Amino acid sequence: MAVYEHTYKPYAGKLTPEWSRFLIIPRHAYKDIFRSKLFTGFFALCFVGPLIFAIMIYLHHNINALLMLELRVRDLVPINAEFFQIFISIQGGLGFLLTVIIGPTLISRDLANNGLPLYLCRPFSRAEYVIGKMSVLMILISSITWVPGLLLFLFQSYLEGAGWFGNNLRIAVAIFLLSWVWIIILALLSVTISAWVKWRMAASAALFGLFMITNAMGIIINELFRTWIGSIISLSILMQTISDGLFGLRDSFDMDLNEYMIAPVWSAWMAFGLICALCLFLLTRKVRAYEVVR
Amino acid sequence: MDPVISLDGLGVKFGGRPILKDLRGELRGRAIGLLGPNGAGKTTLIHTLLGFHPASSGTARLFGRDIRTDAKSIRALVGYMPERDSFIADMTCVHFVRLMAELSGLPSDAALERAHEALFYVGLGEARYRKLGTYSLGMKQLAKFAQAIVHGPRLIFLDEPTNGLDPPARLRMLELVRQIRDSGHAHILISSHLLRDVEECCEEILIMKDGRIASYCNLEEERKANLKFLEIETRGDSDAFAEAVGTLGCEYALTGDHRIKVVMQDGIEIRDLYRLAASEGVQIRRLNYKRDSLEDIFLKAMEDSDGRL
Amino acid sequence: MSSSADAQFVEHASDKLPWSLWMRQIAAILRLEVKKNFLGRRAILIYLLALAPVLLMAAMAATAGGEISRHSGLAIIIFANIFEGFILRTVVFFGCAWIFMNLFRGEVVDKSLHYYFLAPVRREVLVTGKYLSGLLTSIFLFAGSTVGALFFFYLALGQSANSNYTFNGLGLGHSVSYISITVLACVGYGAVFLVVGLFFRNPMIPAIIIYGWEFINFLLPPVLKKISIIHYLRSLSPVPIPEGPYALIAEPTPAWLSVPGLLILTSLVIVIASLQIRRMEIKYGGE
Amino acid sequence: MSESSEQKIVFEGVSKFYGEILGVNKVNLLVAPGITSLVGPNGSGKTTLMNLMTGLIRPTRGRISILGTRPDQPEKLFRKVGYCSQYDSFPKGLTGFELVRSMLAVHGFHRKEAEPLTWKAIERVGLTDAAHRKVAAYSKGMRQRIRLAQAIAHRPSVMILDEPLNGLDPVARAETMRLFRQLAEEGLHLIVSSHILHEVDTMSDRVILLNNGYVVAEGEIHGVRNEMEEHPMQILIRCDRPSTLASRVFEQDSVVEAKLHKDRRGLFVKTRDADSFYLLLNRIVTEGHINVESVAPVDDDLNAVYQYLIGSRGEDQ
Repeated sequence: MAVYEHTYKPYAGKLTPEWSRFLIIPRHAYKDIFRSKLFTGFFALCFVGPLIFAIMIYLHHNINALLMLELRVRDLVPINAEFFQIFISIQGGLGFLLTVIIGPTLISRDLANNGLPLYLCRPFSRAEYVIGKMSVLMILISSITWVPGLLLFLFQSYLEGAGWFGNNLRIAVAIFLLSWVWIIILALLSVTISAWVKWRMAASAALFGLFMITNAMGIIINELFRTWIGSIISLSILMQTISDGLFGLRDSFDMDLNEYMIAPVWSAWMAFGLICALCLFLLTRKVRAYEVVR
Repeated sequence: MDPVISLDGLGVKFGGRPILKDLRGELRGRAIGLLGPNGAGKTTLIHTLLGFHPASSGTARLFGRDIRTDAKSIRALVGYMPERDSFIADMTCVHFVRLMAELSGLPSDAALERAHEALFYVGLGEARYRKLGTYSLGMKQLAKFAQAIVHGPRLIFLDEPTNGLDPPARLRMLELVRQIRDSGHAHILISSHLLRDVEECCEEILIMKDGRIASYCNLEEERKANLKFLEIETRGDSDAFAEAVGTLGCEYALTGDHRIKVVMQDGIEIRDLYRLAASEGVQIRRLNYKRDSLEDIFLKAMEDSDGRL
Repeated sequence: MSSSADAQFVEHASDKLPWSLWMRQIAAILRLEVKKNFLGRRAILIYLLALAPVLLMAAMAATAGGEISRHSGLAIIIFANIFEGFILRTVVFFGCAWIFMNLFRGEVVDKSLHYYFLAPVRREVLVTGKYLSGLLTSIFLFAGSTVGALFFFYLALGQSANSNYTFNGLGLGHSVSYISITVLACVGYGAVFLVVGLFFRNPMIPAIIIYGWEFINFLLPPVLKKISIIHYLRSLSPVPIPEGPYALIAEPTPAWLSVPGLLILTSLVIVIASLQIRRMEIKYGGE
Repeated sequence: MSESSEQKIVFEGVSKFYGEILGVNKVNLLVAPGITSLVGPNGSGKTTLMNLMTGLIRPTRGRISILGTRPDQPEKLFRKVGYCSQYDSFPKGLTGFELVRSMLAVHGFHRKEAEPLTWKAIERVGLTDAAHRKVAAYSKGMRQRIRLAQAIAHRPSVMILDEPLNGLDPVARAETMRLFRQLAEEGLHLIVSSHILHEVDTMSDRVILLNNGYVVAEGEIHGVRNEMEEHPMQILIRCDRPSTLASRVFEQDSVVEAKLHKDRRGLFVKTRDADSFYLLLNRIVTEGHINVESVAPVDDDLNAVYQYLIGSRGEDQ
């Protein structure tokens, strides 16, 4: 009989490349998140939109189908910049809901359980930690915004013919950039809130409230001072301004914005940059292995 | 060979207040006990070595790597068990330890293997499939310990590893530490308030006070240095026994009912005492050298460093 | 071991109700709690809330002053709307929710409630002390906020109109009413949220439900209307605001009824809180 | 109520369940003044027992009386009881001094009474220098001590202390134990829970052993040991030739077992007749084949009692 003694052994095997390690966090987070059937269902629903938009594009190019449904091309929504902008804003809205559901607990649970020293005592930096946490959201939201968006764009260019692709390349760029602006702002905001608000419900409410309150304040300021400053204070109007800028449209959502309320696009981008900087600053204050009490 | 930890004038300040002051020394022991009163800077020292706090002056090296420049590669070599309750929410223990291994760079499969190994090793049985939230304090300590060794580090920091453990769990923890020490694969630095725990598993002692090193010594050598005082507890006619000891030429003192302290003279052996006991019909119920116990070493270090106490 | 202080307490407790002891205890609780309410990290939110209407009115005064002063009649209605919609329904409601729910829930979250439970304090005294501290804080902040908003409103009305409206017209009376409504709102909402914070593990949801209830109040039949706080507060408003086309009109309750009504409701709620807290066990969850 | 129970802590058939989970079951206790230590594995019901005494939780069944007062009357109970709980948390933003003084104020003390009491308590736990620093900036040991100060400030006659030594450094441990002894000699009841058995051994007058919510033993430690007759005495003899010693000890019938120490430099001997064994040892050593380094009974302490009654299996594995 052989008896094997199980003693402490050092590890001598291979190591994973360092650049890829931040992906460990989303990988493990997904295991947890998709255990919830409700969430999985919701996530699946997020792909209904792309399907419907794909059908619309398809109908445009299929006379037989139109005949069968007794429709004419004229009756259909035209496929242009606005079409894709609507698509992205619907998907972006879903992305927001997604963020509200999973964003608040991302960092707060680690803080509440004092888990940060466990991450940071390993060859894993603060930046990797934050990027890892953000990528939980970034990957999910990407998969419902610009990824299907660009696929739709390619689908349309394939059906429409070569000329369309070249003429409308701006739309593709806009889809991609707008999605990323939206993704970054959602991920950063929710990770920041998560780092500062421990209580899950409060964090969700804060994220929700941030949009509501800034919007209300923005509108009030616009009305009172007859200015466009409010438009960049309101996160939702800010996003819309950037969206319009990217797609080359103007007040596309009929928000009844008066002429003076439309903020110049450069100011919107600046506000966006400021918000990101503020979030990063707040994050560095909170994401630490240890808090030093003086 | 490089020393495990070499301190080179290391100083750390928080908001201008110095916490660690000009620490110097080379630690080479397999198991090093880190002792000191509250606020002496023990935890700060560990955190600084892990790179959580920047050094404000001087530096330290672990296995020859500088903490200021090689923090990341140092962290690949160490395991850390924090003092406070630390875990990652809502996970089974295996999953938690595996995640920790992956963060240290182990591929997913190897991480799972090592996680089970580590948990087997610390003795968490079926409970490893349960969620950490349901764990008792002792089990959480074990899980924390498992995550500190899962990636096979060469140096393990244990901050108050026996804190809050009930007696059997404490014994098990100390046994594990001794096993790792004896395996020769890793060095261990243990910070603790329980002198007895440190005494049972450490070879070297680093005592800190007010952010300075008050004493650094080898426990075994310290103990050997002092083999003169004997403490004896007897049953029977102890006064007669004590007088008989006096006739040997040894100084003695009765320290209580049936307790005698004897200063051994050269040429006198323990056997001589037994001979007396046999002739007086006295039982020697307890007999041991009053060595410099760790407590004495500790108290001496506290006194030496500032004279008051 | 018994000190002289000990003996003194026993003597008090045995013969009659020890009012002076209770007063001292309430004062001690007040000192601790008011400090926490004002200086704690959680206070930042209520400062922001209290500041918001003042800033809003200040901004209005700074930019649109001239215009408003030309239509002072309209301005008064605008202010009444801002007062009800913004100050009362938003600032005071959420401010009180935050302050009063934190009185107990906050201490459970911080795991510090047992310090009070380990002192020889009647739990009723504890509830009273905590409630008063919340009241002090909320009234100071939100009545202050109302005063500030009014100040800038009058400033916006412009010099001439200002003195006219303020001193000769209804202005002074209106102001007094607005401030007293704010105070009453703190009293009423405070009591409600104190209890909510005691009963619910997660008070966010009941708070939202209450908000919803108060929000749809105008749709409710008159009987149901009476079980809400906003109804009584609205009845006191010096400038009636129409509730919109879908509202079911209920007779506004006269002041001599609505003020004591509110106070009775409040004391009822406080009694419930006292009963609840006598039965409360410290668990802090997750032990 | 009888005169004697006015001076004691009484548990009569007390059970506490959290839903279906057992806290403690059928506890009957009569605790006299002095230091009484609660010992047992984690989750054995020590904290539950303490929380029951202080009315933080209510018993499902049974009756508790603390020097004649029921725990559900906080306004009376806490005139005589101080509780240093295990919750390591504090009201926000206070200094150590403010914490103690303001809780005294909540007790109802006038300011001029409260201040000297506060200083006295802070002095007793040795925090005078740090009194005006924020509690949030205290180290773990200091937080432990300020909680202790808060519990003793109003001079209670019953002190309930849940792991009061946890996190204290060696010097503070010794000082705190000295303080406990001093309080016990003043006639206070001290109920202390601890995991560090050798400290419990030296400090307490009596021990209550808990396991799985049941009281499994109570009383004076060595008394408890002596009642466990079926366990023979175990003695460790450290010497240079333990195997030679082993062959000799079996001359005596009362020796039931001899076992080498792991490091082969000592021998564990189990005997039913310690007296005659020690006399035998005198003879063996005198003969001169063996050099003894030390002799000590192994299981005459709480550790052994714990091992026998609760076992080494500790927690739920």
